[in-house]
Amino acid sequence: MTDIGSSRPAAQAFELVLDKGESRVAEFEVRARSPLQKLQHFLHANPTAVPAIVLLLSVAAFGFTVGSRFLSMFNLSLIIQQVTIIGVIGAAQTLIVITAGIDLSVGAIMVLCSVIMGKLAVTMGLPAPIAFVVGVAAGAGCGVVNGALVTRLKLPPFIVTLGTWSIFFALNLWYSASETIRSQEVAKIAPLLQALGTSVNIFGARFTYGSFFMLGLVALIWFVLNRTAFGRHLYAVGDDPDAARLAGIQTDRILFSVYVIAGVICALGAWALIGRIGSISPQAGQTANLDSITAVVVGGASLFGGRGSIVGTLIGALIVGVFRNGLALSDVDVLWQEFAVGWLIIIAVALDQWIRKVSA
Amino acid sequence: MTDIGSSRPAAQAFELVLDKGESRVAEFEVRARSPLQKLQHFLHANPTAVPAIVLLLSVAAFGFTVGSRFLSMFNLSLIIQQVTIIGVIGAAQTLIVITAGIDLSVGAIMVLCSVIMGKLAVTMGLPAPIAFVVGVAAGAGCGVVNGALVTRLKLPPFIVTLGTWSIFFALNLWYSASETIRSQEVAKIAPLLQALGTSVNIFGARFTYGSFFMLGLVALIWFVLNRTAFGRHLYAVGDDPDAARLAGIQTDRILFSVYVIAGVICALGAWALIGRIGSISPQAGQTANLDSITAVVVGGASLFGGRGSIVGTLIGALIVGVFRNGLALSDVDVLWQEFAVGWLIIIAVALDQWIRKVSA
Amino acid sequence: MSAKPNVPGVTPLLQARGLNKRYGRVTALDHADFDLYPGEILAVIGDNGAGKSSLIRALSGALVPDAGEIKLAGMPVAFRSPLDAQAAGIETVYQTLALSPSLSIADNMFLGRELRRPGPLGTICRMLDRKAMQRIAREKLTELGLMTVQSINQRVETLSGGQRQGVAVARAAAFGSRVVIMDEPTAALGVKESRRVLELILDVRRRGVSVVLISHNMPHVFEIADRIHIHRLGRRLTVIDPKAYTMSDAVAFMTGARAPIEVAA
Amino acid sequence: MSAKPNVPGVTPLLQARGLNKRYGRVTALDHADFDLYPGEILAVIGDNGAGKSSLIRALSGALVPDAGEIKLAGMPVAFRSPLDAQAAGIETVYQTLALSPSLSIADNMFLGRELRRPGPLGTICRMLDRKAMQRIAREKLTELGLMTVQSINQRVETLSGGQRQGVAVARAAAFGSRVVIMDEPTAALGVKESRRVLELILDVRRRGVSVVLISHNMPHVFEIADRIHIHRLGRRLTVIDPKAYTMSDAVAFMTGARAPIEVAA
Amino acid sequence: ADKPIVGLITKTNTNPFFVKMKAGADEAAKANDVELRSFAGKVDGDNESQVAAIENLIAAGAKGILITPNDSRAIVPAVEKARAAGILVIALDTPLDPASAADATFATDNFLAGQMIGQWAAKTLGAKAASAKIALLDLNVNQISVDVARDQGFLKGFGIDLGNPAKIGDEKDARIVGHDVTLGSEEGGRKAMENLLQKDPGISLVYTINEPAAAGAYEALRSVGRDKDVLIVSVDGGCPGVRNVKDGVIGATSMQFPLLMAAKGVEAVKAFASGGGKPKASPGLDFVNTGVELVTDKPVGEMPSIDSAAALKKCWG
Ligand SMILES: Nc1ncnc2c1ncn2[C@@H]1O[C@H](COP(=O)(O)OP(=O)(O)OP(=O)(O)O)[C@@H](O)[C@H]1O
Ligand SMILES: Nc1ncnc2c1ncn2[C@@H]1O[C@H](COP(=O)(O)OP(=O)(O)OP(=O)(O)O)[C@@H](O)[C@H]1O
Ligand SMILES: [Mg+2]
Ligand SMILES: [Mg+2]
Repeated sequence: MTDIGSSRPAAQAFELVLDKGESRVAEFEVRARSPLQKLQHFLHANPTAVPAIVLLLSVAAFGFTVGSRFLSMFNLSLIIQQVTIIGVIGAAQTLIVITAGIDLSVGAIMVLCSVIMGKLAVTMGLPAPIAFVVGVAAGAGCGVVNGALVTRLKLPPFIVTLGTWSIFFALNLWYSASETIRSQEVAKIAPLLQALGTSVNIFGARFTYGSFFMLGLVALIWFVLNRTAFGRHLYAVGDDPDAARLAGIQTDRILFSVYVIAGVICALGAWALIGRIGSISPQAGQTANLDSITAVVVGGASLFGGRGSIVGTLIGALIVGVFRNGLALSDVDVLWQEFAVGWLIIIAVALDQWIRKVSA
Repeated sequence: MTDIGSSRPAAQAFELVLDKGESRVAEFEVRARSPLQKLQHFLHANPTAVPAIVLLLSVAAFGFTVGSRFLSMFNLSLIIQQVTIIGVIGAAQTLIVITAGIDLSVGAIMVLCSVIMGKLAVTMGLPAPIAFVVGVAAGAGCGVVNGALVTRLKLPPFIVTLGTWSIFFALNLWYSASETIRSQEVAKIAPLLQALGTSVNIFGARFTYGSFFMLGLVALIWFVLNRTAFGRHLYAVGDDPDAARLAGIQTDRILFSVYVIAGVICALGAWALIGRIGSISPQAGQTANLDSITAVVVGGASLFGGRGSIVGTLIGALIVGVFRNGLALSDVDVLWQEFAVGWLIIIAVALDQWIRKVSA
Repeated sequence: MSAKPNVPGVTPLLQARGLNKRYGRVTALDHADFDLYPGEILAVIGDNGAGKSSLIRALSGALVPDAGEIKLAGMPVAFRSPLDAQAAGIETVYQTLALSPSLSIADNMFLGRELRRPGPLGTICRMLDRKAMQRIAREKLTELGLMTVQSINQRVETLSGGQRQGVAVARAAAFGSRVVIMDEPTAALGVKESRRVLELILDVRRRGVSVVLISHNMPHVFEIADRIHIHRLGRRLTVIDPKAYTMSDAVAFMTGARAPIEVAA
Repeated sequence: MSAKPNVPGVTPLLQARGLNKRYGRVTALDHADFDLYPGEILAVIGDNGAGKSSLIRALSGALVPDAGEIKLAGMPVAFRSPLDAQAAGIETVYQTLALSPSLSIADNMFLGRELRRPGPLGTICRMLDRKAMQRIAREKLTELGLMTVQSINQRVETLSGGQRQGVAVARAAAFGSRVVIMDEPTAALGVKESRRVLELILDVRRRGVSVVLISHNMPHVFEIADRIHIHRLGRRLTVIDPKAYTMSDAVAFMTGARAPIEVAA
Repeated sequence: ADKPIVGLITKTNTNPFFVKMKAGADEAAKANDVELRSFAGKVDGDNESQVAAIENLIAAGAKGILITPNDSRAIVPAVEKARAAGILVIALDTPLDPASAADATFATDNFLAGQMIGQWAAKTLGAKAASAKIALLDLNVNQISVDVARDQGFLKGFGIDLGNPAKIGDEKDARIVGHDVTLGSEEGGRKAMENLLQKDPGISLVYTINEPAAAGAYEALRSVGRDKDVLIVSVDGGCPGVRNVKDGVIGATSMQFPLLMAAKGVEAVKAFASGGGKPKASPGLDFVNTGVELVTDKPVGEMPSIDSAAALKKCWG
């Protein structure tokens, strides 16, 4: 064959000119900016600030229509108390949603864990710290079931958690025999379980330890999501699982651990729940799934994964809490409150989108 | 500048060889195949056949454990009756899910439309066909609201339909004054509304017109999805909305119409609902959202859009229906029925995945 | 001097003036101009990130510029979506290809302009003529030498990188009636397939359709372009005649190693 | 004759025998063989759909072949995932790039091997050293001449096609310790950036790392490859020495216009 | 396998009331040598699941069905089908509408249950009743029949003009601070109470749909130090509720007897299956009244009531 020693070619002629290439790459005027433009740039750089603005606008709107009853420090702190459970469960849900999953079993895990803690401590008389630890372990166990089904059998999280929701809830009803443990008994035998219900007054506002707990949890998760490799991997996995795998991320391990962590957070949510309602009821938490997903989505996360922030979820929960509280304080019939909440959620998210658009 | 008439270059030398290129592109042995391989290839080419196999296996399993009670023609036809509503609503949900959306308002639309039909015909005495048409128009109107919010304001479908669910349901309670219209009255004044409840006996099986209606609807939607441009566009929009837009599809128009169509189907679901229940209850349809999404997902659709089939949804609804009916006929406590349904759904989908994998 | 940026007496088929597009702090288009004359092949070259794709996205309706105007055959137009541009006879191969992964090759080729069955089945039932679409799609791909694909009903996500690009190119070439814009159409293609695409471009011009070709392949550009639009830092730097300049000149202009004497209007 | 498919006396660094992969009816790999020797640049060329990407996906753990065996430095290995291959020092630029669109450039560069803060903040709090990662990412991209990007914290989805490819190439080159595999790394790159990538490849080899380069650009392949693996219809057709053959020969083999005299073992 | 099958269909399988009803039925089934098949709606108001349950029981060849209807009217056609198939249908707790649609009804009079606690509250407050501020914590916005009956019964007993007795929330009396919904849970009870307290901190009387909601309301009152001076009344008579009466959390509650209802129902089916007749309604009523008793540790005047100690022996959970 053509073995006529065609010597190795050099670079094509036109490529030789490259060494003379200019090193300047692009230039951009730095213009003096008006305050509005500064705001725009701030929002562009800090997208989580947008739901915060929507929250402030909602508070202002209700303050305007409902008046001081709504705006009192006490009432505002009450709203924070009212969103504690959803804030905690929403934190678990946020982690799952970032990975493009969904967890329909969070409510069932929470109530199952609260029943386990209560039964062990109150009915069986175990020391409260042990009951608490076993409850948290049970939450982790539920997470293990979800995580294993999602990663080993590669089933859609929707199906897995829909199924485990039935399973965990049935276990809860069976184990509790559908019996409520009364607040008085918990207080007498295992006050630790109610610890998060203790409240402190600060300038007329009343915060429960549960509220602080929720804020601490949110701060911790914020750190994990934004300042650790694990957090970055969660986003990568939710964004494009194939790309993440090709980039060398152990997607299954990440997914598995996120379900376990969510289970643990739900167990902590159970603790907050006992603190809030005092008693331990196997009927609790039935709206937690939808409410937590709502908070996550109102907070700006995408159910398609890869986008979402924990602060957004907290604000999302607060926005919904403000609507419900504000409407309850106004003189609107419960039926029309539902109606109004429907519209207000849509308006809040539309406002959010609009602010993002003009600030883009 | 270098104007020294460098004449236009020809193709690079190595490209000249191309004319001699072989025209054979790839070859593949056609091997004699064993029946198992034939089945594999059949499943590979017809992925919707997989859930059908899972359905058959479920029926066989219950036939085996529960016995002739379950396998009687009458009972099997009963299951079809029991899934009629979810089949119809699931058809609407399938269309939405294919476009990567979700419709949490289907149940509310259905019950609102049934109340409108009933109120107009029975309470206000309008001719039944007019009441029916107004009801269907109301369903379309609800769809218009959803579609407009999704396409004009670019809001996530989850938020939109969560909001409109509250809105439509509140309207339903208000308009019906939470009062159920009795079956006898409907039968007397507007029997048309109950038409789908009429049943025929065929070899011991009892089919309602509603069952036939559902099958007809599924066939129609199958045709639209697979044999018309609109159907192809739905998949394209759900698959990659940017790509679809760049390819020249009016994504907004497609999305808008799919919500309107879903609204109309929900109104038809209302008709089937009246046929099935006889009376018109403003409390109905509260589990239709979750049930319809479950049917869609068990039927193999992806909540991320672009994948899903209407036949799959029907089979998904039947699978869940078989589980519930079979467990009810067996001697299992309600509590453990829920537990078992949770597991069975997970197992069914896992089986489905597994069959797909070995047939790939 | 820079070659005929404006051909006197001939109205440009597609013209843009002062297109601007900013993303946050990034200026993708910075008062970019553009002229395409009837029946010509215009190459657009420039560094990565110069704004070439943004320019053609603006021309094809995929991106609405912040400022600037676009004229088609002398008439101002404002494309709000790619569909508007398609309706005006402008077809585009985007750098991202714009294929629907889970649809088949044939479905993708005809996406948005499906053929219906003749007779009432088509007009009333709106039934697709799948046979015809498959046949035509197969023909077009065979022309491009891309029938290594097993079946015209294979889903696009199962295709190799080059096969996907071939599908996108075949689609644009088949449907463009006035302008075909191709953003790096041969980037993922093999030697043989690239050559076929160049032939296809010449074919398209022979049909009287103008072609805009974005490419980083200088030999290809100099081989088939009638004029070369050099894009740099978000704007048109100059337009040159490939017969009057060498590839080295073009590369020097586009990388900023040398400035063209006369900047295009 | 085909040039040294087996270099006697030297153990191949990465070797594959009889790799097979079928997708339904499509045979992507049909008893494909592969040899990569230490310190060499091996080019892999072939038509679109020939199975080049499938081959390197099998070598890098992204795809588990139906049959066949892979040896690394003479030892059989079974990569179950890209992570396994990375752990063995094999880095890959995939044709699909494998970037996470909503993460920043810096995050993507260090995905899966983030740097932690020194001291307890890193070991106990597992806090990332974002400053260091950003600095290094910026350096690597500047080497490639890709700092037209505005900010190292820009999300990858906002980058142009070429800029994205640059990020993927920079990542692989920075971390590969034994083998760097690049699937069409210059497909979307401009003239200047392509040249930088070729220089980078030579640099990488100078570090003693072997490189596998898939490319459709014959001048580039013949300029830098030590050996050229020609892939056709899912298998290795032959391996040639670029100094002994012309580009025309290579194109003729790879398109099937001519058969090589002696088929590689 | 030849034991007659009895179906029990409850509103939900989460509410302790229905769980106890099921437990009662289970026990009675064992005692009467019949086989019990239990079903439940998925949520309050879920009629479709109950229809499907009736169909499944017909298919299973049941002899009798005990049902607490989620929608008293809407369930009627399905019940008619069952009766046409020769099945004895007994409504438990909630009558069908019309009551004659079932073969028999073993029920509590929910309106009466409400009325009793209303009267008790009015008498307990005495002169202060005229200036009471009342919060009403209902079930949900759907205005389902038990919810309406208890709420309106309470108002009637308290002496407030009902407006439309089939509708919650149309009363004009200034003493009503507001209605809110609780979903019958502790969480809901607490949140509703908190919100109503914000609306008017002077609330002095709280009606709750059930005892879990009462427990939640109490937590809200306790957190603002109002637990001692606000009166809570409730309905149900579950053991935790009775203990709460004992602890002074709840002032008075109306006790119902789900175990009894279920046991009587099972017995009636057994009798029917062994060739006996159908059960007869209580004299003067169109249903068999299984009774309501007022439970309080602070009895008033001539109102018959039992104290918590006595009630603990009868309670159901
Ligand atoms: N997931 C898949 N399912 C089905 N077929 C596939 C899949 N992936 C690849 N193929 C097929 O395998 C063959 C080889 O593909 P591969 O991507 O390896 O080609 P390639 O040589 O890299 O081509 P290119 O130069 O165009 O990138 C092609 O015919 C392709 O259609
Ligand atoms: N959606 C976006 N958000 C932010 N910046 C963007 C976006 N799209 C493009 N850019 C920026 O605009 C500039 C121009 O991008 P464009 O895609 O037009 O370049 P190009 O000339 O086509 O480059 P290439 O040859 O690499 O394809 C780049 O710096 C890019 O980062
Ligand atoms: Mg580009
Ligand atoms: Mg490839």
